[in-house]
Amino acid sequence: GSDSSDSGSDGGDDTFTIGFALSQSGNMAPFDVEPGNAAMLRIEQINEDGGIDGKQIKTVSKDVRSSPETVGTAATELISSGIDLLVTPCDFDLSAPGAAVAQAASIPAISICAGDPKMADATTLGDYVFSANAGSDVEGATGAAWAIDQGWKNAYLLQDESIEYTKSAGKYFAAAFEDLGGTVVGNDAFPGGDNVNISSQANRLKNLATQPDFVYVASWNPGGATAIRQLREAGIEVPVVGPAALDGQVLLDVVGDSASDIFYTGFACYAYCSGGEGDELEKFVTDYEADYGSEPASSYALLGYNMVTAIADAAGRADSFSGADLKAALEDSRPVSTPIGDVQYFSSTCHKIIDMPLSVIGVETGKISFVGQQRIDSIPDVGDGNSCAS
Amino acid sequence: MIMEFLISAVGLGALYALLTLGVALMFGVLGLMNFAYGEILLAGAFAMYLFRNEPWFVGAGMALVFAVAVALLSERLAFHPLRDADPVILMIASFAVSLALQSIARMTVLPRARGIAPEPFLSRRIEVLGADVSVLDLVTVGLCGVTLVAVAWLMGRTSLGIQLRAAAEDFRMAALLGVRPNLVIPAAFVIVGVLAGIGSVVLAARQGSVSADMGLQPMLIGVVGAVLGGMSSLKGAALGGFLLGAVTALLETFLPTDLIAFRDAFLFTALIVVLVVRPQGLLSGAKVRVS
Amino acid sequence: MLSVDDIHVHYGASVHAVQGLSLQVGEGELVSVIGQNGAGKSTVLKAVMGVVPTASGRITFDGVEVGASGFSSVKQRMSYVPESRGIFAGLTVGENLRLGAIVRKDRKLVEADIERELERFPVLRRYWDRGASLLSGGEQQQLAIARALMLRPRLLVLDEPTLGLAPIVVDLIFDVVEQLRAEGMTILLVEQNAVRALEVADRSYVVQAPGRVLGEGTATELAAQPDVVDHLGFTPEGRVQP
Amino acid sequence: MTVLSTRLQTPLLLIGITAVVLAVGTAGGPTLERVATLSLISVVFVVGLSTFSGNSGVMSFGHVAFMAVGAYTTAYLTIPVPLKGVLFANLPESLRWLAEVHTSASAAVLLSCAMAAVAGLVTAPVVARLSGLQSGIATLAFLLVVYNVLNSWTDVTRGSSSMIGLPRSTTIVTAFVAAALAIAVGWAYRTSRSGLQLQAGREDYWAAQAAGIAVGRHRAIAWVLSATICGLAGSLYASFLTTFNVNAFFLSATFAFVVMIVLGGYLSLSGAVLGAIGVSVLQELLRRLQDGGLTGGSALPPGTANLLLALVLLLTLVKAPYGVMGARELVLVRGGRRLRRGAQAVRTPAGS
Amino acid sequence: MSATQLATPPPSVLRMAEGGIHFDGVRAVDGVTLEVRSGEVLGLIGPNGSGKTSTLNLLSGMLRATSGSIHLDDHDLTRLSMRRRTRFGVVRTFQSGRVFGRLTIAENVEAAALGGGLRRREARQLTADILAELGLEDVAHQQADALTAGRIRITAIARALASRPRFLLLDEPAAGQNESEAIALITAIREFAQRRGCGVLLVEHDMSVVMGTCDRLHVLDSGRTVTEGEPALVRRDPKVIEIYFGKRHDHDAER
Ligand SMILES: Nc1ncnc2c1ncn2[C@@H]1O[C@H](COP(=O)(O)OP(=O)(O)OP(=O)(O)O)[C@@H](O)[C@H]1O
Ligand SMILES: Nc1ncnc2c1ncn2[C@@H]1O[C@H](COP(=O)(O)OP(=O)(O)OP(=O)(O)O)[C@@H](O)[C@H]1O
Ligand SMILES: [Mg+2]
Ligand SMILES: [Mg+2]
Repeated sequence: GSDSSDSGSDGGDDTFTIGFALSQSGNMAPFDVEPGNAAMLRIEQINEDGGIDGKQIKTVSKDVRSSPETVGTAATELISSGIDLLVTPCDFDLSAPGAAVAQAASIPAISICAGDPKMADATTLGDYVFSANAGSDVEGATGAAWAIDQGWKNAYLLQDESIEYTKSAGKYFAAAFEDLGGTVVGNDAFPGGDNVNISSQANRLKNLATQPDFVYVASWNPGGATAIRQLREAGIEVPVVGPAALDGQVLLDVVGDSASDIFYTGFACYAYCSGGEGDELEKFVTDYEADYGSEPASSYALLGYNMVTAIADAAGRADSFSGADLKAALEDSRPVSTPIGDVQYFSSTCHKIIDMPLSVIGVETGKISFVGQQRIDSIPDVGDGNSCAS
Repeated sequence: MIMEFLISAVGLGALYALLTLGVALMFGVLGLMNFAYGEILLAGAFAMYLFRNEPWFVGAGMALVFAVAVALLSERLAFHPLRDADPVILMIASFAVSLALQSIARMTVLPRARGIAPEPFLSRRIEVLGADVSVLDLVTVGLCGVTLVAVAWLMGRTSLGIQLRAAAEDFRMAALLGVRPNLVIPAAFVIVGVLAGIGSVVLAARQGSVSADMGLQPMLIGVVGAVLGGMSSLKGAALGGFLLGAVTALLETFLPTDLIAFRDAFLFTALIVVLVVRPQGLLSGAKVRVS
Repeated sequence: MLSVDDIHVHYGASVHAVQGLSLQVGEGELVSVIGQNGAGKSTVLKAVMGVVPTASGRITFDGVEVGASGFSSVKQRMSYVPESRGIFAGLTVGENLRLGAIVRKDRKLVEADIERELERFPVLRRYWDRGASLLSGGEQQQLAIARALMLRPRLLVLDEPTLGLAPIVVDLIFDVVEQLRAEGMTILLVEQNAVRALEVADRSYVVQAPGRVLGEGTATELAAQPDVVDHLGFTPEGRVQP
Repeated sequence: MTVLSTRLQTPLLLIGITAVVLAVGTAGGPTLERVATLSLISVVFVVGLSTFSGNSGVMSFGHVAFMAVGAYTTAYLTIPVPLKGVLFANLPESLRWLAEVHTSASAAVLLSCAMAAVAGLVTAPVVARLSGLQSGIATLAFLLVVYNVLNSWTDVTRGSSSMIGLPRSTTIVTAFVAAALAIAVGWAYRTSRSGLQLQAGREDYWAAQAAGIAVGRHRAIAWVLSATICGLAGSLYASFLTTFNVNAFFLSATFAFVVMIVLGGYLSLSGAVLGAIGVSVLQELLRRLQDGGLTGGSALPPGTANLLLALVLLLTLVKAPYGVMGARELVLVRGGRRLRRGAQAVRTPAGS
Repeated sequence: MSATQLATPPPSVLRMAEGGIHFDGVRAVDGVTLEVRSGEVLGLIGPNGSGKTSTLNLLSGMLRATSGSIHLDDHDLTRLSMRRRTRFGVVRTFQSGRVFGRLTIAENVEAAALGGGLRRREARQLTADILAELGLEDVAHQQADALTAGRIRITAIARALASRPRFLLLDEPAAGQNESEAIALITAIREFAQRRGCGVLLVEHDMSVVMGTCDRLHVLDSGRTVTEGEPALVRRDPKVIEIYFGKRHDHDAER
């Protein structure tokens, strides 16, 4: 009887139970479904390989329907059913109510792929709250570092104001780019959302005295893809760089066959992206397709897969599956091996991925392909109390 | 440069006018503030995605077909049984329809956003009066004009138009005079479907993506524009939509960068002010006497 | 021609407005229905036109059951002027008038009929292009009657057609009614002006709440029925009782 | 039955129903308690909305904005000061003091209501002037403005980031007390002089004017009062969830509440209360159904719950076009529990 | 009606001087001067579309006059809203009833009493009195929607009375009533006017009502005054017969 009232505090348990409170329906579902699927895939694999020290991983899932109230309710229900660890949605704000419930019950809660750097701060939502993503701060800074490596000196920042993720990606991009000696020659903003019209912004950019070497589009799909498409339609042909949320088949479809010189910092290059596959990555994609009938449509899926590896690793090292022991083990993460190489997860001050190579991916006449890997040594300090910044 | 700003403002205005026209027609004719209008647009845009590998006009044609089909279906299943209900109830019913259609779209064909590649012809830019103008904007303006004239003619000059307006106002009396509501009201939905279809073609060409919740913003624009222009007058509604679009574009042009995020706040505050000054909308339609 | 047989009509669960009423209108006959406020007169007309459903009883027109599936009063060429006039406020006067002939195919004759109605009610010509709701009450009433005549109906159902009309127009309406009857039209008339109604009608029904026939017959026949005279407060032959 | 007790029947019955929710929530374990608390908070909100919409006949899409005002005020007043220093590091100079203020939970609730009332007062002139659809759209525009400002004024509101670290001070009991209070206030207004006049204005604006009724003024009164109640709901919501972000106060919340009030019958207070509780229960049932909690494990495809909700909503509207209660109120007649028939909404065919 | 709250006000005059209004070219009212004095019933008659309702709209403030002025004694009402005029005691009814459909009859009347500024208790008392006077007690707790057209008109009048009018402007109150009901209504109006010293402007086409009630008649045609005077005289005026009564008017008057 693993699913009775014996909660995570009982270390003598022979199963390890993860509760998934993800959006399987509603407008946030697109962000949660694939990473969730990939996580399940990884759990299956671990169980087939004998589990964590012989203990099987059990899962319980609740659809939180993209609603913050439901997240809290589902988390409450999961925790009272005795889970050892809670996985919350990819979106920080949707995660928060669930994380709050977990924090109160001293059960670790890990957001499957939230990119908002605030998720990393153990003092905000609480010290039981983690995110299995590197964060938009890392993405922005990585984009900047890569651009500098291309020899580009002048950047133009086109900021999507709709969500926190895009705002901090833009902010960290600009800070890192200037730290590295580049100049941001201009910036502009648009409200974002799914009804994008940037003709005014494009006009302003075209009439700029110094034309930039590239434009950093701090946005997300599908609005970001639309913005890039409209830039190109307005006749702006300089390279475009952006964060990971631009990743996916949809970018390619939106910008069309003739678009080129579009780059973004993704997590992996697979399926719709060519040139980056290692054997392990290929195996991940085939396994995924075998289980779910289609290839993953963005590299976020891999984050869910990797998260389970990190959780299993920590659980294997933990003294017991009690919340406190699990948390301690998570905070003491060691690099784990993933299809994209070694990834260093959490520490006691930084509750998100500390070190992960990002894949720079480029769009060239309708093809997405791997351009290279980019690592950064440090995140610039922009004065927002980022606990992972140097 | 000013010219370019102007043309893009006019282009957006024309798109909004198109959106508004459909909402206003449905309201003016059926008293139905249709929140499911967004999903009718979605159906059209989805057709554009489905037929993205066919020639562009096939996709556009199918967009009309899909939009009309969804419009008719929603009439049959939801609005038909509610014909005598009051406007608030109809509005809520339309919201339920919207929710249902969206859930179905998400569960079946559109679990996540899909892209539609740009049509080379539409994404070209040409020189007009010394300004560099996108063909899409010109096409939008043209479509909007033609649609407006066609709808005005249909509603004002044809027997169908008279019957429609009569049936909308007093369902039973119209039936007593021989208007066949079961033909005429679906006809209104067909017209609205066609309008939405046209709107969705333009929308898809601009946004390049289709997602289950893409209809929400255009629907809101339609509703707000229609009220701004004066609900009972189609001309007013088109004007309202046009202004909404043009002002949006102008705000984006003239607001300083750090205030662009507040565009909607400015826009909707202005809307409230206009409503307070002219509660009946910019152009009020047929006057109705109180006695 | 029109036969109403023992009908019952309810509004909601609590109002039983017509309770077992029967009436007959023969071909070419002018029949009036009179009775006090709330007697159920309008309800009977609504039932005849299929506007309210009958709970029981039969209504037939030319042998075809009213309200049976597929029946449309227009197809049977029945025209109706409701108590509330049923003017379409959002349409112009002209559009309202044309709507009366919407099922007719004989375009030419329709134009001629429009001309005839405009002769009859000059005010309609004057306001042809105006929103119908802008008309005064009496003008709207004239429009409603003109519109009903546009169908060239076989049966004309009038619910208080003189409501709100100036005496001179009331005369006109009664003249029109008599003329139509002379032309052979069948007419069912509900009227508050009982004296005039009895005067023009071939036969009349006196209805009493809740929707029951108190008496029936020509003015003279009715005058012979004491309870009818009592109910009406005057003898139906035209003199007010002292 | 005396006049007094007939007048008090409806609110007492409604409070009784919310007490049942309290009882079920208290007895049913943490999940049920959570759901019950949220549904009681919905009752507070929907009663607030009904105080305006039910009496004025104008459907408001803007009340969620008052809820937001209440929630943000509570957040500012109750998040521990040290944490606020971190969260609001970039407050503009003139608002620095905001990072320092701190009040007790109960003072925060009162101040939240007050702030919502202020927001109501500021917007009241607009509402007083507009009727019908225009008013509905103006309220929607108001919501869009508030949302946009909250979402974009990052330094002060944290933009689209969540507010975090609120102490949990709403319990199921406080939620119940608030719901009972809201019902009492809502009923008192409905039967007040202003309430009756506003209802007259709802039925016929011009006739009400002709009867000397200042419809606009009464609309404004109802607006401010309902804003206050919705502010209360927002405060409770914030200190129940302990974290929230601006998206909780936008269109999907608006629609959820509008569905509640319309399903119950938006012209009646009983309809508002029953709608709020009914839809909350329905939502939870559907959630459990979809997750397999009711069918013994086999989960239904994701999205089924939303689809079913839409269908139930449509069916209810077709069967009861004025909501479950129509314009009626729940009363007990002579000891027997039944609905009063007198005030049914029968429409006159073919106009009247 | 209970005397406590309703002491008879001093006699006064409601006067429209050269009032006019036009709508897109139609001069609905064109320089009409008329006066209603407290305690009298002034009948306003004329062909359909002659401007009677429009005149009433001008007096009540439903429409703003494009020319001319309206005074209640020394108070200039010309620019006041309908609501303010009601507070001054100039109260109207509508041609189409316009009751508050989903309120009960009692609530209809009470709302108007409250609108007139009464306190709750007073309003309830006044409502009870008015309902009793007009014989509406039996339907007091019915929803107004469900009544017959005739009852709806009476409710509208009851509501107007609840505004404690000094001048009552009635638009075709007897339309749709049968004879006995019309007579009952006239009696009630007359009695009310006399007892309360209230002036009444009565727009009506039913000649038996007009002749039986009015102290004076004012005749309009195409927005202009045709004649004014005692009912008996007006009835014999050949101009009025031509435009309004028609040849058969003698018969009419007899019924
Ligand atoms: N829509 C309705 N809902 C409820 N009851 C109604 C409705 N219409 C009519 N009634 C009731 O039905 C009864 C008959 O009404 P009806 O209108 O047929 O009377 P009538 O004889 O035409 O009266 P009037 O002379 O006033 O026009 C009345 O008691 C009335 O209250
Ligand atoms: N709001 C308006 N817009 C345009 N024309 C109007 C308006 N109101 C009234 N009229 C016109 O003004 C004229 C006078 O109308 P009014 O309603 O005053 O007539 P009335 O004397 O009351 O007639 P009835 O006896 O038929 O009620 C009519 O011809 C009418 O068409
Ligand atoms: Mg009748
Ligand atoms: Mg009139």
